[in-house]
Amino acid sequence: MLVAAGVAGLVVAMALMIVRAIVGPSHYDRILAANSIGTKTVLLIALIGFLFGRPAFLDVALVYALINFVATIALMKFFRYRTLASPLTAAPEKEHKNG
Amino acid sequence: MADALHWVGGGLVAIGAIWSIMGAVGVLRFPDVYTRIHAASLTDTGGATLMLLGMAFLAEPGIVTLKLFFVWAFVMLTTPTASNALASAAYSSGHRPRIGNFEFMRGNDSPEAATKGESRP
Amino acid sequence: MTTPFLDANFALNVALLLMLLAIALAVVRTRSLLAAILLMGVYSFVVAAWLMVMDAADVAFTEAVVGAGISTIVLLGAILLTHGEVVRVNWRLQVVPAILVLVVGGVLIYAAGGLPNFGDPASPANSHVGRIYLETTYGDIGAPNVVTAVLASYRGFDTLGETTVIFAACVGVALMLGFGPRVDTAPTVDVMGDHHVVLRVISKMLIPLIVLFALYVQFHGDLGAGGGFQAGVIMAVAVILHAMIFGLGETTKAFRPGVMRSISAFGVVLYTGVGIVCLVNGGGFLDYDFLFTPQVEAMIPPGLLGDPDKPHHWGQHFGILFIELGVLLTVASTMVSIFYGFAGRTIEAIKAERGS
Amino acid sequence: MSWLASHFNYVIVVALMMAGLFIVFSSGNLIKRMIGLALFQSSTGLFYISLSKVSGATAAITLDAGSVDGKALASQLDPAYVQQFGVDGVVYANPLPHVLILTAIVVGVATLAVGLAIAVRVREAYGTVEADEIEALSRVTAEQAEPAR
Repeated sequence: MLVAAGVAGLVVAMALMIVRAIVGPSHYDRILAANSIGTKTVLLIALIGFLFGRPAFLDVALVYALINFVATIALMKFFRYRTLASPLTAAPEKEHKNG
Repeated sequence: MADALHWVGGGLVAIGAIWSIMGAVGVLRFPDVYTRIHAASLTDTGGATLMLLGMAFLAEPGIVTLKLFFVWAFVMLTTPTASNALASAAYSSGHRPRIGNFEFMRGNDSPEAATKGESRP
Repeated sequence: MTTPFLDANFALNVALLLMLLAIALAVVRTRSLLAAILLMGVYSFVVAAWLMVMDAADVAFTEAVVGAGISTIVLLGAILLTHGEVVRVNWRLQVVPAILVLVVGGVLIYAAGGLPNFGDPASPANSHVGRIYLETTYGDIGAPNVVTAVLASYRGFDTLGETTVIFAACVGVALMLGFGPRVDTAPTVDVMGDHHVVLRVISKMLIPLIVLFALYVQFHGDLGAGGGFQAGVIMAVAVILHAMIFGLGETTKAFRPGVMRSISAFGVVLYTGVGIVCLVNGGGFLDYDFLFTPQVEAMIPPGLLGDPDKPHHWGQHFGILFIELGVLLTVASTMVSIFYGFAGRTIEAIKAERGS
Repeated sequence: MSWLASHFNYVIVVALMMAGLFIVFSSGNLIKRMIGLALFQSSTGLFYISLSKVSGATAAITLDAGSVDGKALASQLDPAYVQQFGVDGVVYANPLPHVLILTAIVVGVATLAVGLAIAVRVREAYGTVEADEIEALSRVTAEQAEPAR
């Protein structure tokens, strides 16, 4: 019973996040909402596995937890460097000075 | 004993859900991006910990509990990283946080005053 | 015609579908391409959750991996190369499409009235062919996961076709975007010093785990939810994450584009090779019962997989494993070479080269 | 009201399909059209999975009825339902649409990538991704080629 209440609460939280994703004035709000919905989906999928009696389906939640932040990194590089190809390593000290 | 664990697990899951709702309300009501990032990522990791702990109580010990631990570990690793990346991207591309903009507190809630601090990307 | 169970499952289904509708309308209304891409990312998250509610664990797996990993990055790569301007729209252009869409929608909804009730176990789709596969799969193939068994064994020839389509997509994107001058991958100079220690450390920890998880998904494909397609995309996401963190230059040194394209071809060759071995052994193309000749089959210890006294279909087990490996190779290398195409292309150099 | 309960999924699927179709019709931008196509394609996936749903069923991964999960699942349904629609003690969803949609999603992304690659090359050739501008430019180049003959 409580698990069903938990799932209902999580769905409400996701709905509120979707409102932020749709309304969000700047793009960063949308990325934030997308990332937060991703984490909530991980929990929702794990809970659905428990609610409907197949807790063995945690692999889907596991893969989501792993891959969720890749899109956020791509968006970060899109906004900051306007390219997906540049390495995020520290520029060597010399080049840093006159960079 | 078994249904005691069941109730504890269910309770933790429910508290985790309430935690997430608080975070979602926070994301809706906070004025600018950085406070929203703060609200979202804190309640994400907090809610995730509570819920996954609750589910660990619900599940019979074994492979499922191990998978729950892995899900918890990866959520703990990735969500703060994503928020860190997002905040640094927002800041470095000129999105300034709204500090000390109290006009909206003094009652003249004009939209111009509200967005003074927030530069359009 | 039983009406659907109005239980928690149905309530979740309705809630998630309404969310999908809200996101879709937002995608229609939004004028900036980037907002549309982000909303499509959220859309695929909710679809994956919905698929779990619909008891489709494998499909939820695929949607999760593809939605979170590949489609956002591919769309972002396209926006980067086309300098995603905001879409200019005047409403007069929208009236005719709106009317047309409403008419077609009305007709479809009227036609949908004749469909069986949602969740009806006695509907024609669920009561004839579906049940036969559910009843006979464990006997014929011995794989608990009916979806993978059907995908790889009963419908193996079709999946070979789909793997070839994915290989064709790899060749297509590689030809269009893969060649020509590559973007220079000099490290970006940060005004405020190095911000990315957190990202580098976490990614260094997670990339091997993602690859390990991809192999886990591949090899337990016929026992639990998983399979070649999902494993291939997860493997590609690990490589893409490496490329985004350590730069395309480093990754192309490790996974050279030429090798990636040949691995994409090799996946299809491996798949067809398994079929030909079955053909040579006297069975039909892709009929895994003939994969092992009786002498080889005798050499396999009975207790290899599970309890020894159960009748084992070694040909089916290993046949499914090999072709899933072929699918993994093709899908992973295709997604990686698609990423190379989009991330490595640069318009300035091409303009300079063409002098236009 | 019961018609809506039993056909709710199909109405939503048609609505999503029409949203995708509307984007493809109304927007001039090639990339926006690709997104519309992706929306359209995913709605067909939703349609197939809605057809495959069996009330009270579990995923199509064989589970022996004796196990803990099996007993828990069977306890929620009345035995006559399980006996009539279940396969040796467990009610499963129909696996066939799952197989189709599983590969359709991956192939869909691959074809989306090819479509976007074409849009990028169009952008490089014409300098724009807006359909009407491309048409104007191609008409201009056609006229230039015409008098040359």
